[in-house]
Amino acid sequence: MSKENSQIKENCKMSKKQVMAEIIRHTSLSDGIFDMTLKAEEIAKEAKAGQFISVYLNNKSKILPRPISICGIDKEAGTLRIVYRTVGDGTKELSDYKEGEMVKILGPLGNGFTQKDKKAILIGGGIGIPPMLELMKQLDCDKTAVLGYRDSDMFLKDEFEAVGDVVISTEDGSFGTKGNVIDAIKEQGVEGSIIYACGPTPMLRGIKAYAEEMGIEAQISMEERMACGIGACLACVCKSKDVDSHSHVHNKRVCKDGPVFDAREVEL
Amino acid sequence: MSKENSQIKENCKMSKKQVMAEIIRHTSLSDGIFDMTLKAEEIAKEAKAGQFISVYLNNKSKILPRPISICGIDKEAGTLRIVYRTVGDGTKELSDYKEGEMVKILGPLGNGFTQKDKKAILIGGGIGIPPMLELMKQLDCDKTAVLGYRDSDMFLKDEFEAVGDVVISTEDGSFGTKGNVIDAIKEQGVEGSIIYACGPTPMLRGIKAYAEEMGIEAQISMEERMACGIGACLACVCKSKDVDSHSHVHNKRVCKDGPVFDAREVEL
Amino acid sequence: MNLSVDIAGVTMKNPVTTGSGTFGSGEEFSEFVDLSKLGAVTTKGVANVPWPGNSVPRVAEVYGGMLNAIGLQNPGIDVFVERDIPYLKKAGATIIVNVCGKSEKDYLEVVERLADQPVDLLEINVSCPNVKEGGIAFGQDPKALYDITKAVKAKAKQPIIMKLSPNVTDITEMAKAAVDAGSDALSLINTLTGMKIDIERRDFVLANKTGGMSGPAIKPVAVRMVYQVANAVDVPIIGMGGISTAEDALEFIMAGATAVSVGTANFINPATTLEVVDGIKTYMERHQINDINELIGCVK
Amino acid sequence: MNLSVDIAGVTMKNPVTTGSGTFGSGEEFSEFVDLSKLGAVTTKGVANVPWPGNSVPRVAEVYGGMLNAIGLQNPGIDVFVERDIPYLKKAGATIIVNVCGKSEKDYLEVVERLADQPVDLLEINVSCPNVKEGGIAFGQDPKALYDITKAVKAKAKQPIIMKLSPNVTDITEMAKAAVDAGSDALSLINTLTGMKIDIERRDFVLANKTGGMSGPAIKPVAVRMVYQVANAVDVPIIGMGGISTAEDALEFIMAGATAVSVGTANFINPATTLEVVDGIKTYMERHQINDINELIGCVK
Ligand SMILES: Cc1cc2nc3c(=O)[nH]c(=O)nc-3n(C[C@H](O)[C@H](O)[C@H](O)COP(=O)(O)OP(=O)(O)OC[C@H]3O[C@@H](n4cnc5c(N)ncnc54)[C@H](O)[C@@H]3O)c2cc1C
Ligand SMILES: Cc1cc2nc3c(=O)[nH]c(=O)nc-3n(C[C@H](O)[C@H](O)[C@H](O)COP(=O)(O)OP(=O)(O)OC[C@H]3O[C@@H](n4cnc5c(N)ncnc54)[C@H](O)[C@@H]3O)c2cc1C
Ligand SMILES: Cc1cc2nc3c(=O)[nH]c(=O)nc-3n(C[C@H](O)[C@H](O)[C@H](O)COP(=O)(O)O)c2cc1C
Ligand SMILES: Cc1cc2nc3c(=O)[nH]c(=O)nc-3n(C[C@H](O)[C@H](O)[C@H](O)COP(=O)(O)O)c2cc1C
Ligand code: FES
Ligand code: FES
Repeated sequence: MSKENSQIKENCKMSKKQVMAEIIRHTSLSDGIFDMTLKAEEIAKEAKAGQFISVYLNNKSKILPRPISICGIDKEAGTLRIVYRTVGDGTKELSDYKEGEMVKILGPLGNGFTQKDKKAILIGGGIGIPPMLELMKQLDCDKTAVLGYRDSDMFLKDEFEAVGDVVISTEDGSFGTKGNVIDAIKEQGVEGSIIYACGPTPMLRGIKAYAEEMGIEAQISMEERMACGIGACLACVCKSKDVDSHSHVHNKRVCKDGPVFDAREVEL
Repeated sequence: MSKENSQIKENCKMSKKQVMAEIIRHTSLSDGIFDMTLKAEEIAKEAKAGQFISVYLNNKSKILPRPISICGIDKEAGTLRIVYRTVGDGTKELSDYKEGEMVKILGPLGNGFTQKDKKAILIGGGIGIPPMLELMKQLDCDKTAVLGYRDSDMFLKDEFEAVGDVVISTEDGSFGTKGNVIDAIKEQGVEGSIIYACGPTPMLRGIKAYAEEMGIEAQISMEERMACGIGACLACVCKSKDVDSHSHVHNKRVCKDGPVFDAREVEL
Repeated sequence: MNLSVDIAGVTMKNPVTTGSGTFGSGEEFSEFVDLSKLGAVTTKGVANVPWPGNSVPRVAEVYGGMLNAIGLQNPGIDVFVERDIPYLKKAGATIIVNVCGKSEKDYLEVVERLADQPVDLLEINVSCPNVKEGGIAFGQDPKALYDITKAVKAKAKQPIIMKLSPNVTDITEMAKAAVDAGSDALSLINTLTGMKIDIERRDFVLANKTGGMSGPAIKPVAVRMVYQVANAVDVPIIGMGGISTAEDALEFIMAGATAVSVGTANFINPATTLEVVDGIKTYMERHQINDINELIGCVK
Repeated sequence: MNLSVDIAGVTMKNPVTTGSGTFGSGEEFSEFVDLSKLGAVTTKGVANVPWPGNSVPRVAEVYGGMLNAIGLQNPGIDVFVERDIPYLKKAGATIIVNVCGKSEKDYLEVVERLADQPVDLLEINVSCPNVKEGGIAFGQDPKALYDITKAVKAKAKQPIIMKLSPNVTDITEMAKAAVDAGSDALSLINTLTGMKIDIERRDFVLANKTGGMSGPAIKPVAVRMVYQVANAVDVPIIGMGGISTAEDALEFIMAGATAVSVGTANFINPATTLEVVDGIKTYMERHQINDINELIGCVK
């Protein structure tokens, strides 16, 4: 993967842009979950599934960008779609922005998933579900999405079902397998030879263990607090097995070396 | 005047409010001069000619209010009108606000003009013209407005003419008397036994001298940098002839003891 | 639910007071805030005689905050005792009088004059960056701070709270000097010295050139210093610097402040103080905390 | 129009460089900024050996700024000399290398290793608040600062710029110590030490508890210190702290800075540096100023 990864990086080179993007569509998908489409041709043109953008707030007291994964790319329309949960003041402010307003974004950022032509399991947990949708659409092979929700409020489920097989877990057991995504995989006999995943750290930890057990590759998308978003400030590191290319100290940068890592590469 | 002044203060007591006011109307009157009408019933109810409001910006990096004089009061409609010039980042931001948006304001602030039943000369210079309009409307006696403009771009002139006599000076001589407001008073033989005025300090200085020469009262509206706007922080002082009531040190507070002062009271 | 806290034997009914100099002696804010509902009113600094303060402009706006160089304009202790104390007393306020001076003698005169007054606590401002003589000189040298504290403590009839300057290398050294000399509590922080230049006029914005920076922008420095001091000395701390919400106040309390002051935020919203009190209550309800004292210094 | 300035004999083609640690070694920003058009690139601090830095979270947002506690993660001087210097050289950049260490020996190793390198200036970071040993200890005590400066100056083949900490009582005392010991220029300010507490988790936001505050919020403190230092010593100053526009940069220049660094603002807009250069040009045109040097320290 590292060869391909560095190739992706090469391709990305000279491709990041900071633009003012118009909010084309902004709706609520579910309680506290928002769906925003942005007009950003230059970024949409370059974007890959699994990459993210930095979203800047209009509130001038909040200077740092919010990293948000790309949930959908429409290269023809020149739009990007993001789906986010309001967790703090920044995302709450974002949720107040109206269609027609402009928002500053930087992207596309990070490496994105490296698509392999192998029977795929796409796993999303909670707000880690949206980043899997574009990959689900793009993968041209046998694929099953395993989506872990809290309860039966299953945002985006329909859209996954429109492009492939979907297996569900809910924490409260109100739909699909009661439990987590690994429970669902086991209970519903999902099989594949590669995993692509995004979700909370405990879930990723479970997936890493599961992939090791099954002896298959798992590409997992990680999160960390960021400042620059482009690999310069060293804020967003995670522990890696190998020495990293930047500082040679086993610290990979989530924003640049990731957010997608081979599960074997990183400590969780 | 000081007895009346303290009576005004008494009346104002318990009447200031901080509210979110809707922008009902927002237009440009002339190059860099904006006209904004705000829905603010509680403030409009109490407001007097010559008072001002503190306008807070939505930009959270700018925490101090902008003091802006009240140019019009419509107690029935519950609206206030302000007219302002864009001079810095704050007023520039304000000028971008759209009708329908909300803006935080505090008011009514300051003492306002003390209306006397005497033949009146109302003098406004530049952006000191708008604060005279409401007084011009309210004064129920013989009155002449003397308005000093830079050039023939004479914003609000019509509105003054609709309620009384108007005499004009322009710096470039393109209309009325070439020169300043005192030149206009002299050239056009304006007479009165009280002056009410608002404008730049050099103009106020001229008026103070003129009023002394003529032996008539002049109420002048002053400006100074403010923080609280309500008399507590002692930011906005001007030098006064008498010891002030607050600190007994010849420093009157523009926001609370003013902005309108008897010209004899203050040093300019 | 208990919101009351104890500062050197004085009970504040809740932990919220006002930043000296941002609230006058309360009167101007009384239309927005019931003064008796505050933990205390901390007054603008008062000296032995009236001070005219600095030339204007005295304030400037900076990113997320402001600079002030009021220069401690005040009516002097005589007017203050005649007018402001009775006013606050009548309003039912717990009273913290902020005392300023240019020399030890100045401070002592004020403190002695307040001895028989119905004042609850004395806050001694040795950290005003905006007056040439005195003030901050006492607040930036541990030896000088020790001496002035000792002298004030010897004369004071009320508990004293030395108010510390953040413009120092090691705030704990200053805190220890004040406490060693008998300070019953500490207030921090006063303003950070700053400057703003008007590039169009090519001149300083403030007549005084420099001013004290306050407001939301300085909060992280203030929280850090409160934390450091709380872990270095054993007296109650009144924390301040950029507090404009209950969340801000709780940060200070968790860092180790027993009470907090709301300063510059009063200029943004004159009802901030009581909104902070309400917000603290809401937080405690939500987290089922019965006594605010449980939160003091809970983050280690 | 002349935009070039002189720092200890090195010509910067314009007065704008980058705040160490906010720009890597330039590569990540090369898609946004032509590095050869900057006055200089100031690199992230480099030590004698690779440093892993602190635990995450390493950054937190604060009002008008941010806290960081990266802890000087860096690849060490070997990788730096092999990879970063050639990269910058090829990009046509004027190079200021920021040097960090935990002991005098660490600093000297790096400085000696750079002796034969095509590096223009050395910026010596003795003011990082985020590493336990060394760093800031040198930057908060004039005697220690004097000694380290003297030692570095004796070994350095390039002019040296001591980078000062704002977390001190008297910045001019520190500046004088550095200049007396031979510092050819000074950089200021590094970050102000701050803290943020997450009141929901009741814990520090940063793994390191405290972090260095940077961004627009700290500008007034930085301008004040640059002004004080410019009026206390006679070497060129690289001013920084919250610069995000040409207007900000001009404030520092008028206060006495010969050059300026753009730090945190690079995270808000990666093209800030060159936009600042353009804005300075526009200002000079509008005011008919032919030489930027006329503006340096013009406000007294
Ligand atoms: C690569 C990446 C992709 C992401 N994709 C999505 C997505 O598609 N949808 C979604 O809802 N969320 C996503 N997140 C999480 C999202 O960035 C945070 O929820 C958001 O930044 C919170 O901002 P706030 O102001 O509401 O919260 P606050 O807690 O007020 O934020 C304070 C600061 O912490 C940072 N922060 C807080 N939580 C996180 C977090 N989990 N990760 C990184 N920084 C954080 C903020 O950016 C801000 O700088 C992603 C995070 C990363 C790193
Ligand atoms: C009592 C009073 C009434 C006023 N009435 C009007 C009016 O009706 N129309 C109008 O256009 N202007 C009026 N002004 C002036 C107006 O307040 C300033 O033009 C405005 O504050 C500038 O803000 P800014 O952000 O655009 O400028 P900046 O220069 O960027 O402002 C920086 C800071 O300085 C303050 N400031 C700047 N100029 C002034 C000034 N002249 N007076 C007070 N504070 C200032 C700002 O409020 C802000 O805090 C009045 C001022 C006062 C004191
Ligand atoms: C306009 C103004 C006047 C002040 N006057 C005094 C004073 O007289 N005595 C004093 O000890 N502190 C004074 N201060 C400092 C405040 O009490 C407080 O310590 C500081 O502003 C930080 O808090 P804040 O950010 O909440 O304002 C003043 C602050 C401001 C803004
Ligand atoms: C993420 C980050 C990392 C930094 N790393 C260093 C460093 O390695 N060496 C150093 O001398 N200063 C470092 N600094 C300080 C900056 O160079 C600069 O002095 C400070 O941030 C103030 O400028 P600013 O407000 O423009 O960011 C760092 C600052 C930030 C925000
Ligand atoms: S956020 Fe700066 S390196 Fe990742
Ligand atoms: S602005 Fe505070 S006293 Fe006038």
